[in-house]
Amino acid sequence: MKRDPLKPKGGFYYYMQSTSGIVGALLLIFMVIVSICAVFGWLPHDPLEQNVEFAMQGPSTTFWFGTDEFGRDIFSRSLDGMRRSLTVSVSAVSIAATIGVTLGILSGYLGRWFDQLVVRLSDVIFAFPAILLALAIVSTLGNSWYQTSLAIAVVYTPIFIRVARGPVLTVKEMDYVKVTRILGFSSLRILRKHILPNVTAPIVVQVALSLSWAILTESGLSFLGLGTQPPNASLGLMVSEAQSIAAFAWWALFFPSAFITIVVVGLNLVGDGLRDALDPARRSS
Amino acid sequence: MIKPLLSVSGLGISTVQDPRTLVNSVSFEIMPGEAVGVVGESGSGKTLTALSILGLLPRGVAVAGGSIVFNGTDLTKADPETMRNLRGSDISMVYQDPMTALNPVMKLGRQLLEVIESHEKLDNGSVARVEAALREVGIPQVERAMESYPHEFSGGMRQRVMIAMALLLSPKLLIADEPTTALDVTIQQQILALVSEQRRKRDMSMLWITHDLGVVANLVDRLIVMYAGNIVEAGTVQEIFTNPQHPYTHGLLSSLPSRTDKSRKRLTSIPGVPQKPWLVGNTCAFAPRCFKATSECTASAPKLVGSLEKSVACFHPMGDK
Amino acid sequence: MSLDIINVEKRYLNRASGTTINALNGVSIKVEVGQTLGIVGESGCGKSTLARAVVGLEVPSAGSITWDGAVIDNKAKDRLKSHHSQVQLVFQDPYSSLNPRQQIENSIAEAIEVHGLVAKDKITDRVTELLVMVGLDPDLRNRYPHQLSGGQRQRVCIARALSAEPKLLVLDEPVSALDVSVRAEVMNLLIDLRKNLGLTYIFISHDLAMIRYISDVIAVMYLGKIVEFGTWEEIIENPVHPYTKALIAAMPDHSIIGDPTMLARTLEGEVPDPVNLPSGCSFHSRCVLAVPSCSIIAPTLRDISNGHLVACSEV
Amino acid sequence: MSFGERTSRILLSTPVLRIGSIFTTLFGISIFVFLVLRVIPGDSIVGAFGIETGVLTPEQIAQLKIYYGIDKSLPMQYLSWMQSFLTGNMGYSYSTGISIASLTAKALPVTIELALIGTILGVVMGIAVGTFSARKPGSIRDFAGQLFGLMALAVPGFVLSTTIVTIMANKFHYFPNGYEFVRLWEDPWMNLQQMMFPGLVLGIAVAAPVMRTTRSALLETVDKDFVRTAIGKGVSPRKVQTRHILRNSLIPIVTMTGIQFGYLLGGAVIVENIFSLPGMGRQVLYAITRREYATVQSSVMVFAILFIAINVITDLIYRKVDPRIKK
Repeated sequence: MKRDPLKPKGGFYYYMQSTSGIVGALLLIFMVIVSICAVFGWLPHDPLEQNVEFAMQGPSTTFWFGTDEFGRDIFSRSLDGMRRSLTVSVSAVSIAATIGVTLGILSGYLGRWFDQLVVRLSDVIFAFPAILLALAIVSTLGNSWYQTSLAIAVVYTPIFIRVARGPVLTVKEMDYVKVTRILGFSSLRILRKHILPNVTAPIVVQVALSLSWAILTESGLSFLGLGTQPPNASLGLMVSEAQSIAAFAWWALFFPSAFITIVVVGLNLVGDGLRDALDPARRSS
Repeated sequence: MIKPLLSVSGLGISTVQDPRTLVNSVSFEIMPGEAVGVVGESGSGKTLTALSILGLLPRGVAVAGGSIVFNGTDLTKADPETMRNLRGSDISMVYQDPMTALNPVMKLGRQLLEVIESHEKLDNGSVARVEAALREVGIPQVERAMESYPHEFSGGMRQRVMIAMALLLSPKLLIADEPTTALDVTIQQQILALVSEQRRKRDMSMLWITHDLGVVANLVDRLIVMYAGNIVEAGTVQEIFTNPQHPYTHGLLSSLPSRTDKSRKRLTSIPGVPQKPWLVGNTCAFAPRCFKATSECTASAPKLVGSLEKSVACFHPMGDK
Repeated sequence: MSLDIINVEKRYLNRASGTTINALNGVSIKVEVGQTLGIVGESGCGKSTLARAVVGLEVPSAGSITWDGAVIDNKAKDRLKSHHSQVQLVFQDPYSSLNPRQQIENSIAEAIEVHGLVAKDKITDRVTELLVMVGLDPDLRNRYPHQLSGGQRQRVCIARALSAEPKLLVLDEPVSALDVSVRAEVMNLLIDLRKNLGLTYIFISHDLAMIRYISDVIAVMYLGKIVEFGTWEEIIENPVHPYTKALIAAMPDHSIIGDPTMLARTLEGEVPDPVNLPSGCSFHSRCVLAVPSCSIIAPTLRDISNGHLVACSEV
Repeated sequence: MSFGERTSRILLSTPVLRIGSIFTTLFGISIFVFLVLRVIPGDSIVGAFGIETGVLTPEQIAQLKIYYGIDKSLPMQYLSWMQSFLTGNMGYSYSTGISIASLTAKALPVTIELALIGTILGVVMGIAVGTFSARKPGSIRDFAGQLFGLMALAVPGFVLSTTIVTIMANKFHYFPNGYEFVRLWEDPWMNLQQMMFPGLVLGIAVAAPVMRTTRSALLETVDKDFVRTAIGKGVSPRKVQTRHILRNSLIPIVTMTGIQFGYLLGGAVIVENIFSLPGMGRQVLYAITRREYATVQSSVMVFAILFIAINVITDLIYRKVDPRIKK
């Protein structure tokens, strides 16, 4: 089928022009497949099964990533841990993005006292280092996966408020939005048809970046013992547990660390790719 | 015979990647003490032509051919140090947007002193020299201005500072790239008056880039008309305004409302939109919009022929009145 | 039917510096239906603020603007709605006045749809009609703004304004952002539309040549006030106010060549800051005719002959 | 209007507004901290003892509530917390009975020193790598620089710290933190050795965003009109680079550094625990695991005040770097 030369090229076309975007997407697809395997239990070993007989074995054909001090399979545990990290991060970012973007757009569009209130509130939350605030909230909420998600969501909501509000303030002042007011359109229509489509780009980029931060925060919490609890597997917790044996069993430290790094790198690259693809200024005509 | 101060011949400018022609084989000369205007719409290549003289083309754009000879030196082949010595001393430039052309975090006095510092040694008299230059362009309270930052000045005042900076080392050639476009009409007139007064006093050559025919009508001696990267017509102001030969020049002049015309007759307009220079090919760039175009016009590109007083690149010029 | 602007003032509070900007300082003017009012002045004279107030984008701090007797302020929601369809604005910059993610067909059709101006199945035809009316090929309907030239975009903006079937069109520097060679076409289009549709125009520009070409009456603004008003012939041929004279003298003109006196300075200094308005006549600081009393008494507009108004005590 | 008048008017209005807004933010923070840590857990006696309230008799509970000051209404609780916080003792730690203020006085300097070392290392690395990358965009060195930035962003601090501790302690038998923590004024050399690795870990975390900001700011500034003006007046390339390009790029770099210094305080929680540094981060974590909410509450508040203070300092530097910001 021939492409209509007049039809503007979509974001996907520009995304595929970016090397970092493609590499990032591949890394991410890999991690998602890994998590799906864990969801359905397609793992070579039970991630919780202890077997002292096989403790602290190096990577082999049976135990691809080796075993830990209890003889648990690190490969299976890493996959399961990735699933947990992604579950928590995706839920946290979904909540944060939904609430943050809604508040941000409304506060940018409505202005006045509502804007003042929202901006002040987000300033308050901004004044805490992310992990510390998450830590404080988890310590009171509890540390099941949804409570952790909620804590991380609170931490990242203001970022979405800011990311959505800024462009709304700019777009609101554009002549094409003023025209819609002169033409007598309703606020709802102006928001939906003229403002929203023109502010999505930075929000989409932010989703990718926030996911990477959320994963780092979640694994940080688990590392400190305030996220996923033993004996369940979590990447941060696995690194924490590996501290004492890392000198003799490098694999126990290396593989979970590599998983975190790969997924964060992947998300950052995807963020870069999206930014390049969605920013009209970077699309050279 | 007097030798030209600046002689541009066959100058081509194009993008570096997937070469696209932006300026195509442009040739003109500027005599000592002469003021030449370059008129063209956006995308005609007038600004790039001006920037290429000082080697200030933006990233990704480069001279693709031809020569720019200034005082016997070919600037397209000059080494970086020669160019650096030339800039700001023998040739200086005033830019279009006075709001962005000055360093926002440097005091104005420093920015002017930097010109002297780059070409001579700073000494006790340097500050006095800069102050005198600022006074000459009509900056009030010069001592205070020296200590000010650009954002504390209006657009008109900043453009005066830019002119003071350009004239500081008495250049032989001043290049002005639409320096009044961003200004109000009354301020524009102040700047025009200032520049023409300074030019006469210093017997300096000038190259004035503009899209506004009205601005150069009383400012320059000769005019070059550019369209889609090509010179379509050149000649004295008198010739171009009273007897335009190229259909584009003719069309442009008759599309402008004039204040002496009491009848308010319908403006003649040029149909279509300006062509992109890289899409022109070996044809007359104006042919698609020209009422006189024939098959000849799309078969090959017309050459600029004629004298210094009057030359045109057209197969079917308008003819004398 | 007429547009009546009575003693309109507009002040903005600059929150960052805590200062008040005086954008409009008592503007009164009447535009009869079918007339074209040209408003000329330099940046900061308040001409764009006035334009936005006329279409209801700004609420005057004092005074009133009525169209056909109906007040334009954003409290009266219903009136505003009827007002919307009667008074439309075309902005200066055709690049920022079209939604980059909306096909031009939808840009033009939206108001017709929302206000139900024609039957649903007739909308496509109406859009075609509007595109033809502004001299655009109807095949361009599926394009996006970035695929059009500046002149084409401005035509789309005009078509969109016309889609609401306005009676009064406010044109805020409609050709300033366009290439010189396409300005004439758009100007001619505006003149044709005025004739064919019986429109009333407010044409705002800093370019006296354009104002002179299209206007019936011209108002000259300086620092938020009208300093001179009259028919176009009177203002251009027989200007009285020293500012109008300076403005005309400063206007570049290609029809006068090789005349170095054209480069004589006509006006010294710059426009004062609208935060601290000069006392008395706001032009006195730059005026060649100024006498001491000018800095004390603010002159009001007075009729010097057949509706030629001027605000100056020394002429 | 003259410059003088304008400046004086702004001087009158802006700082007053700014100080006012700082205090409203601090007030909001205190309420937020109070709500998160006092209301949500419902009953901090459960927390304090780690037992179900059912085990205690109602009289015991009532006594304990009076003891901890949580028998009063919420606003009263808030006021009594604020009173103790503002008068300086910040309340008492349940388990040790030491005033939280004296705990904080010991811990805070450690965290500030750590954050300062991390920021300095990070800014130096970040600007160096960013400049190195921006010199030739798209080249191999740019790729290497960007890869460094990406890895610094993606490798979590706790992974880096654990790796360093493992390698240093087990392969080189080097334990600068193995003994008692030594303060800077007691033995600067030992202190710096103890601070070096945690500082480096935090520095790498700071370096990543600083590097990215530096690179993009430099690339953006190169194309600015005033750079062309500088070249056009014959300024030497080296001076164009330093006076015009780098000087203007400093503005976003300063902003980014300020933000990162704040986030470092969060990173300190993790790093202090791994390297056994007795700073605020360890104090908070210790309090959380012991469920000493009063300590958590006051410590978190201290973090927030620190964060605001850094914002104010950044703002002051920012005004120095950019004359366009109204003083």
